[in-house]
Amino acid sequence: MSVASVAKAQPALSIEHVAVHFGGLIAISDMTFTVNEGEVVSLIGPNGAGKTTAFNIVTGFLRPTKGTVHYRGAPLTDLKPHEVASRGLVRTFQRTSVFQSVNVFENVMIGLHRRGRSRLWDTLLALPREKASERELRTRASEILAMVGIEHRARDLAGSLAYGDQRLLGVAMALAADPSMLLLDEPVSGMNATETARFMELLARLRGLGMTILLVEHDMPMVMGVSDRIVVLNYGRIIAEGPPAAIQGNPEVIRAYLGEGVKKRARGS
Amino acid sequence: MTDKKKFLTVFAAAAMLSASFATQGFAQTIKIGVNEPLTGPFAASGTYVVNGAKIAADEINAKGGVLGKKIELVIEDNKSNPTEAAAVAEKLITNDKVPVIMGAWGSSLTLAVMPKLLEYKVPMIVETSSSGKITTSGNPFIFRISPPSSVEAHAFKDILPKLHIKKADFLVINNDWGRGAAEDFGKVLKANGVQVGYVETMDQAAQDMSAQLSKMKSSDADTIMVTTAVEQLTLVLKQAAALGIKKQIVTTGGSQNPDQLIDQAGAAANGTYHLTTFAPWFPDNTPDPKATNYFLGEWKKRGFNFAGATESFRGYDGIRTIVAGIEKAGKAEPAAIAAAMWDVNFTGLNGKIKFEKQGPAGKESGQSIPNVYLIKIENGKIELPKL
Amino acid sequence: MKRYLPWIALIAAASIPLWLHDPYILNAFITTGIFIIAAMSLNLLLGYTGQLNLGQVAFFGIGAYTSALVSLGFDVELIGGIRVVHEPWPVWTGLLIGIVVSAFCGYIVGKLSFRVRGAYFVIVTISFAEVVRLVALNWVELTQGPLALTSIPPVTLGLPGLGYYDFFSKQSYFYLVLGVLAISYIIISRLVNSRTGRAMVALKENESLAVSVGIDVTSYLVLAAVVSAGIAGAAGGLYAHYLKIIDPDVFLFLYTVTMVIMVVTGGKGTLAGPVVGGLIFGFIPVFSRSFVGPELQWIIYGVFMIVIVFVLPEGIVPAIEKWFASKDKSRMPESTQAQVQDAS
Amino acid sequence: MTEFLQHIVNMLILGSTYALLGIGLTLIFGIMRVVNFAHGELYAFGAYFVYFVSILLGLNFFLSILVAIVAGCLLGALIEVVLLRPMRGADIDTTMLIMIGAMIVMQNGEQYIWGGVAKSVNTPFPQAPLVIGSVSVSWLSVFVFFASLALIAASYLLINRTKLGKAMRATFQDRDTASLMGVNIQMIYMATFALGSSLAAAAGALLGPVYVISPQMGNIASLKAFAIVILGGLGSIGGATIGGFMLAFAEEIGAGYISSGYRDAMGFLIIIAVLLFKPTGLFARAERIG
Repeated sequence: MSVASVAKAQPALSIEHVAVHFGGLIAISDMTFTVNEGEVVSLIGPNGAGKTTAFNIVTGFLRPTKGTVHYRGAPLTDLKPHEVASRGLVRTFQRTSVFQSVNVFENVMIGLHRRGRSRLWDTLLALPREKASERELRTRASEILAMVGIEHRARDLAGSLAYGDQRLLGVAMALAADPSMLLLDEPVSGMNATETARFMELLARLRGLGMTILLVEHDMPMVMGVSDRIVVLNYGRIIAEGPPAAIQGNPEVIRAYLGEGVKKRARGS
Repeated sequence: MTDKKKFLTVFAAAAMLSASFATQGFAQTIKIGVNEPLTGPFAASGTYVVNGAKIAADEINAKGGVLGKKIELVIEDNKSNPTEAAAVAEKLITNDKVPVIMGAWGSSLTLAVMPKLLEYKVPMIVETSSSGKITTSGNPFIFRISPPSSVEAHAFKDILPKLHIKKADFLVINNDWGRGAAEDFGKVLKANGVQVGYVETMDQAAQDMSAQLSKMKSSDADTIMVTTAVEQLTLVLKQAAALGIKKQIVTTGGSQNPDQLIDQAGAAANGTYHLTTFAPWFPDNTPDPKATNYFLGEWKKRGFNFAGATESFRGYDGIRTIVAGIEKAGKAEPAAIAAAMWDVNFTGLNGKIKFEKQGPAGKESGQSIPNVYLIKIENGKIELPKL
Repeated sequence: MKRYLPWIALIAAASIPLWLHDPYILNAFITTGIFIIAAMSLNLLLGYTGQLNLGQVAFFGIGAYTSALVSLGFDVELIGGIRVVHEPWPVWTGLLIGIVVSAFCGYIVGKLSFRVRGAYFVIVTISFAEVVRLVALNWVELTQGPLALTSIPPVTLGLPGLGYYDFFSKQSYFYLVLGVLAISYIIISRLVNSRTGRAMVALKENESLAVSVGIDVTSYLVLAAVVSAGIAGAAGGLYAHYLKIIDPDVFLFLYTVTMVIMVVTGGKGTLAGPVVGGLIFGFIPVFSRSFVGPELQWIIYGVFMIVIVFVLPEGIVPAIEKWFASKDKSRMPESTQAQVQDAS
Repeated sequence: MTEFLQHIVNMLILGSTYALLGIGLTLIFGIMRVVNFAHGELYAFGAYFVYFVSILLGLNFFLSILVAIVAGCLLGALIEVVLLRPMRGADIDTTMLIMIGAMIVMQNGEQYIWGGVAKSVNTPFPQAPLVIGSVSVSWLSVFVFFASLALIAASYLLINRTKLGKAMRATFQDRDTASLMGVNIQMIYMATFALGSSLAAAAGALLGPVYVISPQMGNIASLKAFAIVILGGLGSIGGATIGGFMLAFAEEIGAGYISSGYRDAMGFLIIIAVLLFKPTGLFARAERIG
């Protein structure tokens, strides 16, 4: 598996010397790493290590104090979140991952926003292009729901879904936004073993489609199972980087992170 | 299904409502519409006017009414709001079938009612509004008994030399009334060789006028002309005294209510001059002492605050004017009353009520020219100054 | 069935002048209709994007003043001695220009004020309306200030040489208002049932999530503000030409409150909400007037408002929908989605 | 120069009362996330209460003010328990609507009880003003100024030096955490609303005698309080105090040197200017993402 990605070895996302300060607090001190095209990279570290901050930096929700972020050679640092999304980098969220009071199908329709072709005038005058575009989006939405395996819940309110299904819906929405790279923030937290297994299958299918994936996750067996490479953060800096096997044996990682006991997040929290 | 049901309910309710109104139409009495602000910022004044109107109605009914019928006031609240004033006029005319209306206190309220008068050809006696536009816009159903500021200013011309003004600043409420007064009095002052300094405004709801007054304190004018209603006037006098302003203060507009001023502004009111159209303190000096005494007696008997008399007399005179018109017309029909208004000629509490034509030829409005008095507050008492 | 309801309602409404001959009630329908249009414009922002604009009356008033001034003409000296003279134009151009000017103000205000959210946004919009009111009050040369703009001509349709039709009678004005109301309803319903509407709902629900899938939140907020302001401006224009007088009191906070009450009690984020809420609160004064004294009318109004918010916090229309849904035993999603699905 | 000094003195007096008005609103706003449209009505309530107690019942003027403050506190607690507590967790515009309803009911209730005619309260202060050089000010205003400052200082101490204040601050920072740490949130909310209301009533009790008391006096007070809160920032007593003086300064200078017609626009213009030049800096609350 890793051989294949090394053969490509084309850097997609590169983060260089990024630092983030909140007032006097240093969330990330100096972070440099890359994610190659088609690669699955996991970002791990104890709580408060700066993983979500890193996500926010990449996706434009936060501006770094120092450093740069490039995707496919173009700088992202000054872009707004929605502009980052239109470059093909789409993220999911840790906690509020879906539009609770909207149904599942509409959630995906919202996710498909970028693919709509209709202009304001088409909408207001109900021109044919509006109808065509809507039809197209609906077809696409059904396909995506089928792909993540929650098509049977299409008409239910997103808020009424089980936690695991909500995470899947979150990924479905992200997929709908037509990404070339996915950033998944703790996608399997709250899932049971079966769901997690299903999710890992989904990830495998996505990488089969050539999707680049950056993952933040606490579920160690899963991280070890799906990642090509792992980046370990602690106190805002990278303490280790490498393939799963190397990380598992890295003494500094064990001390900083695994040492305190491999914490699986309480399910459903 | 839901929407249909909702609509049906509403329509049914509306139909019931209109039916209930339709049954009220039997004319055992002659109805007179009263369209006044009873809530909102002008509530106090509107209520005074209505109370004055009630005294007139009771007096007339006690004497047997008019044309052999009693009169009935249909009083509606226009909420100090032009939209409501227009809606109320509509209701009075079409539901209550009143042949004549009195209203609507403020100028914007009256102006909002005016298109309705044209639409239904129903006359209205305007008892308070002062905007010049009311009688000059070509609405032949308007008959005004209150003086616009130009009339007041014109009367002020004769008093002016005795006040020895060299330069005057204006402090006026920021509405049609205040702005109109500043303009009309300004013209008269300039025409008589008096300089006009600052013209400052105050928001209708403003309570603190120190900033405007501080500016005037350091100006070289010797007189401040103030136009606003009594509440704000109280504040102006108190704040002027607090700032140590020792200039001559002359107020205009007829809503000063000197008794309330004395009561609430205390010593700050001493030495101030007020142009007013009704002088209840000196009933014997009013044009019709008997009527004045009767009115004041009733006002007191009903337990109203004496201070309100300077507002309420307009409601009293308004209803008396309407009844005089109905009597002249010989029937309680809008067109006849409108035509007969031109023949009304009697002495009201503040002078002769007789309408002169104003506005574009062929569709003139009526304007009655009342008396204007200058009074002075001295040591907490109201005096007719010897000038 | 559901998709025909608005048409049934429209036909029912159109029949009103045929059987209702009481001009006072018809007048109440017209003014209520005008405020329903304004409430619908507010609902687009509040119900679909979640932004509470308590300065909505500013757009209403701007539309009213613009339309009145275009059809009355004006002569103004600007700073630097530039004199602008405008001869009266036909009223329908006034209405259109009023809409455009309002929409443009919506754009400016949207650009500026969507930098803040929540309670700050609310207070900023109130401030805007107050400033506009004070300008209308003090720029006497243009607006006549407190002296009010009077003799505003009635709405007339037509072109030179082709004949005119004027909306002077109450019946014709009723149809004019109903027509504008229907057009506004269609515009709003198409908008909220489209990709644009989904973007608005998304940002109301969860702004961060919305931007993460590539929705440019600010541009949709501004779009909503523009459309909303334009519709409010249309309502204002209708108001000015119906009442034939406007003064700076059209900017009173009370009018915005009226709109908010109509929207929230009817059901924000539903197309029918402002209509239902508008009819109720437009007619409460008409009913209560015949029973109780002036202050009590207001107190009833206020208490009724609190009670509705307590009992039906989501509003009347969603409550009715839920009730029918539970009665039918069939699952019926919440109003917002129900409408979105209508398009399918 | 004389005029300017007078404007400055006016500004200080006006500003102190604005600050008092703003503090109550900002606390309620900051801690409870409730936009209290009835704030101005509590202000009017305080004024009417002083009128009632001192004129109709003949109580001592200073005592009347104290009684009015206590009454405002009780009324605030009552409003909180009856109107706001059942709607806990509702979004901001729902509670705001309730407060608008309360405003309509209270304002018209005042008119129903007291009538539309303005009331005034006589005070034991001499009518002749205090004159220092070219500057002149009434004794009553001097009293109002110092009483306002004392109340502002008292609220500051209450928030910063007492257990209750500490719990309020904790709730302001993070309600959930405060609740976990054993703070009784219901109690804090009631206390906050009662405190805010009593400050509004205090402002009304102090200013009622300075001005006149009418049912509409609350409208403008609410509007000014909003402007002050925006200028001063959320939940900050210091901010509201500064905001109050800023607004008074802008109004005085605006009316004195620009145009009195735009006097009341000054505060709103400042808000818009603040927005233009510092859209997030002065008062934005960082949204937590994820």
